Amino acid sequence: MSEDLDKLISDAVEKALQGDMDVINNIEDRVTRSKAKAALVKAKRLAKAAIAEDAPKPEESKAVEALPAELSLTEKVSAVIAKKFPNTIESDEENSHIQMKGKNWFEIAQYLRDNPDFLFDSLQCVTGYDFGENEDLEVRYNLHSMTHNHAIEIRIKTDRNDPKVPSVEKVWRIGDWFERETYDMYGIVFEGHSNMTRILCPEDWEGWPLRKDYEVQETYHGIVVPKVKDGWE
Amino acid sequence: MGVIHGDLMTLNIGPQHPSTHGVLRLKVKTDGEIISEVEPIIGYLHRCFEKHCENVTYDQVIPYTDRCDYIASMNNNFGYAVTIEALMEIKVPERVEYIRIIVAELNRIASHLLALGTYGLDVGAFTPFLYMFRDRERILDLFETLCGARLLYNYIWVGGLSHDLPRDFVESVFSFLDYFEPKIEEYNELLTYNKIFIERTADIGVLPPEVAISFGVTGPNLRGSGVKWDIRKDDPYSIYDKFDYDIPIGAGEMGTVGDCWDRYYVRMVEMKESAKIIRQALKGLPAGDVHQALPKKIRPPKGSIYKRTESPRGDLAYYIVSDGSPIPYRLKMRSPAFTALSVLGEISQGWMMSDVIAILGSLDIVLGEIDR
Amino acid sequence: MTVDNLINWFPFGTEWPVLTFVTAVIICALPVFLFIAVYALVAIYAELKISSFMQDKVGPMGQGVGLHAWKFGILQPVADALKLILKEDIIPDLADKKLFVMAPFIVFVGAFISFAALPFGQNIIIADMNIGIFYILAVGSLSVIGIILAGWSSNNKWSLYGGMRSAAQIISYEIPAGLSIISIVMLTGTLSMQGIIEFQSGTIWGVLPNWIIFNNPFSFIAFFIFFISGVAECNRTPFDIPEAESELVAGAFTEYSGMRYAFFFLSEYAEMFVISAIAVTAFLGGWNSPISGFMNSSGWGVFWFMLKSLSLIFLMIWFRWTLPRLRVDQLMSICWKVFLPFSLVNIFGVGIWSLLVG
Amino acid sequence: MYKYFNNIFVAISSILKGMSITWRHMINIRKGNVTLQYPEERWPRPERDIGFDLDSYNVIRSRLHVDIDDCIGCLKCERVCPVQCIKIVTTKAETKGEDLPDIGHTGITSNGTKKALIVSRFDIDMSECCYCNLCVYPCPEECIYMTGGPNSHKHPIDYEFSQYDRNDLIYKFAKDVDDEKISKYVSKKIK
Repeated sequence: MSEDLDKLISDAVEKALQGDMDVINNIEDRVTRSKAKAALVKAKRLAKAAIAEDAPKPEESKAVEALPAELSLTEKVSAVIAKKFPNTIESDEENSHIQMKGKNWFEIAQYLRDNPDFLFDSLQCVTGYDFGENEDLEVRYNLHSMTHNHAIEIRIKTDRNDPKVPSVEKVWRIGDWFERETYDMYGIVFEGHSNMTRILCPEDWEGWPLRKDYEVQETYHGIVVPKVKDGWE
Repeated sequence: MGVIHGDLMTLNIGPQHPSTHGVLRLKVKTDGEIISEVEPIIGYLHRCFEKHCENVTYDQVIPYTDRCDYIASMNNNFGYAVTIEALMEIKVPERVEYIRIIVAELNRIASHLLALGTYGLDVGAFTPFLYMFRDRERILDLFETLCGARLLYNYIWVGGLSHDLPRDFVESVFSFLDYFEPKIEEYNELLTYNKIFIERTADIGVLPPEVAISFGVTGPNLRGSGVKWDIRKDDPYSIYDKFDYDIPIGAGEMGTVGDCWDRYYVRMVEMKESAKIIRQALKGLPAGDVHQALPKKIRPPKGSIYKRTESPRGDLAYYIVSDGSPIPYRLKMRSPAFTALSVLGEISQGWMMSDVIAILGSLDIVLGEIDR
Repeated sequence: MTVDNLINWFPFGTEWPVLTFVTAVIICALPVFLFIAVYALVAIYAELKISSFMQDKVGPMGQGVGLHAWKFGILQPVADALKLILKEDIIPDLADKKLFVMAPFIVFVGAFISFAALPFGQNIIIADMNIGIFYILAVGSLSVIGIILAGWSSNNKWSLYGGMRSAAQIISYEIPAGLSIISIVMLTGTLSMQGIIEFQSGTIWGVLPNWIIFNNPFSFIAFFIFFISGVAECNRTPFDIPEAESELVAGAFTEYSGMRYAFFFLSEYAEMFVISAIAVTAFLGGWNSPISGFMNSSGWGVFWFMLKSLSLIFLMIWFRWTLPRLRVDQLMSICWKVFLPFSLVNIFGVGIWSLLVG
Repeated sequence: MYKYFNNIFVAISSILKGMSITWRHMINIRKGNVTLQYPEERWPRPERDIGFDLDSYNVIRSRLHVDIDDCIGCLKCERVCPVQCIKIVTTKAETKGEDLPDIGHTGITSNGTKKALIVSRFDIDMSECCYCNLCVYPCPEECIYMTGGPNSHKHPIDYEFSQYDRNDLIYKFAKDVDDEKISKYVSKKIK
């Protein structure tokens, strides 16, 4: 009985790895189906690990090892990125974060996630930032690695009038909602995002609330937005 | 045998629905009982917490943080206070640290009790819900003697506490723990190991660890998937490294690792661990003045900080940018429930109507924190 | 107090047959209606109180004329009923109005006419048909039509879900319930309710009452299956998926309010009573006293019958306030994969038993 | 097949276990009851020493109250309120520390401070108050507090207040005097 099940699961997983998810989805028994799905995830992970092992990455590892040991993580990451993706680091004066240009951010993000020395597999937080009226906007990413337990901060500046930053939704899945929230609050458009809509405010809300020059709209669908209070100035 | 697919029906679960835990709307596409797509729509409770914070001083932010995760206000206050203290490099007295940990862990128990109780309600068991609320009420009574408020405490301040423990507080916490710890066994018998409950939750809504990490899911939800990750242990703040306690993780005892039952059970065990921490902290509680390190005026130096703490729902982090004035220039709250909810669409595909409710309940979201 | 007796008793019976019949039926039906109403009030009060006690609270404690004129909230169900009657009766604009109005009554009728064949005592039965138990099972399924109609006509997705779930559930659970009744019929050799009860008088070895539940091991399982299926037919927790309030808001009854909602409520409680009464009749000796010869007159028969039925209702309430709810497919699989095979085996077993022993 | 019967057995036994728990609770209701019959009974207020002393401070969250005779109009509570639900208007009086009976102004607070300002408006909008207690701490004269707190012998706790009109939730604490009378004593308007 259980051998049959195992065979069924392994068959289904094989099919699914080739892109045919119907086999798994058509398994009648719920328990078996969930087991098959779990097995699929495991198989994918193994496959990914195998690819990672196969792919020769000596120069990257060396790149990190070659750096002096007393450098902080931020400096190491910054040095490695500067080497791998030239002209992306804007300045490396500050020690607390990496100031980057918007271009290649998607590739860099992927690199940071997959590089075995860094393995930033978790995007902790995406913060929009406004330098003030008539100045630039900025997006700040807090990356964290569950394996190595280290974290860095990456900042990307963008123009206030045409704010655009590449989306990392496909690198870290939570990027989806974080970027939508940043868009909602600051109007920063993340290029390549699959569903760039407001998330917290209503879709037809006007203005970008967390910008410093934001002014509350007068009415929203006939509702007066600013607070009105009798006998209270 | 071929499978017949009819047209999909769009169904709105919420914003007004008994089991959405607030005003959440789930746009669900169903094929009969089977769910093929879930899209959470949030923002019904949005009140622009972050914009508010940019207009009030640092100490006035604390009542606002109370209202984000209103089930675990102490932890929110705690996180905020720890963040500002790290930015200002304040060293708080040891008594303050101990008291903070006692109240934060008590609040964690209260929050988990609510999460587990309403989860029972989601799967149809009414009585465990009331038992858990009965015990939660005792914690709230403790908090009432502590600071007068039952839900929104404003107790942990930057650099200290609003006031010291009342007399006999330590004894009453001990007696509460003596009362409470046997109750966990009763919950287990009544609900956790009930066959119907297991059938409803085991193997449902499996959240694989990779997906969880990629979605930024943290806290009991991530631990339920078998990842041993807890800020209290892995990036200790305050004095959590002084205590001896375990981090429970999901083991797939009743089904697959990362299913609803695991998430539920991790919370159940966590309550025991919190009780352990509280006992140790109560025993080691030093004397001292809790107001000693309170700054006269909170004016953090220029700079920014990102600091994580472990709230009952996961990584609660504040990103604070200070421009040297007494008003925060930018305050961003990374709420754990926000990321936990975003994974719902991913893990609830292909399950049934009732399962989606069960999965949503097992994620333990608080809409006040998601929408901020 | 059967209808037949009444018809014979009327002096003008032969001259005005239709009038006589209608009068006799009304005379019989009115007490039943009153009984259901009073019983529902009692049952609602009992449910409120029992559930509260199980949950460490005291339940309703004051209600009635003036705020606290009555102790222990005895008038709470009356107040509830009054509130439901006085409430506005909302009919949604886009509902199928005729069906929407009709549905509660169909559900209620299904529960109500079952009472015609319930043997409350040795002589207290409205119609002692020779197919009594068959009749009750037949009309008991009427209510499912009403629930489907309610779900459909409300024009609400939740209601539709509730209606469809309820249809699937009730129809499925009819089968194990019917099959376990068949094993009783095989033992007793009669379909008449009174006949079944009379079969159970006396004792086994002078100790145990000669109830069918004690008759053989198979009938014990049959009782279990029948009772659980009955709970499922009443849509009570753990089988309350048609109205599962945490999923479907209120299932088929989402759009109902006021009086019409009260009718659904009433018929749920009436149905609980019917199921318990059948279980008592078929397995627990009906109006027979548990101790042979003790308080066994016809007057006490009513007492025993009510006592047994109400304890089964208590059991249902107890279930409800302890257990979580099943999912719809688990519900079905329990029915088809557990109850059905067991009840089939049961029939076989009872057959062999009565060959060997009886 | 074993699994099938085991499942049935586990189901029945776990259900019976659960039912025994609810049964125990039902028959022990007299001992286990936690209900409070609210309008008749009330939960005992947390017992703490009543007073302004720091380590026995009585913290209560209920309706805010101001002893206007003690208020010196320092605006600290107005400034610290996170939701701006306190509104104070003061005027500077020439007569420092003197009682002015015709406008109900007392010159010296119960702590002995001489008042330099006449508080002509002190409104608290309780519909906006977030009960954070922040306004209570900075008050130098201890005249604003939540009822039932340190001054509960004067003002018993009141957490069940309600009004039919939202504007009635604006509690006005200043003495109801018209501006003309005040202007007699005013040197110059501050706010």
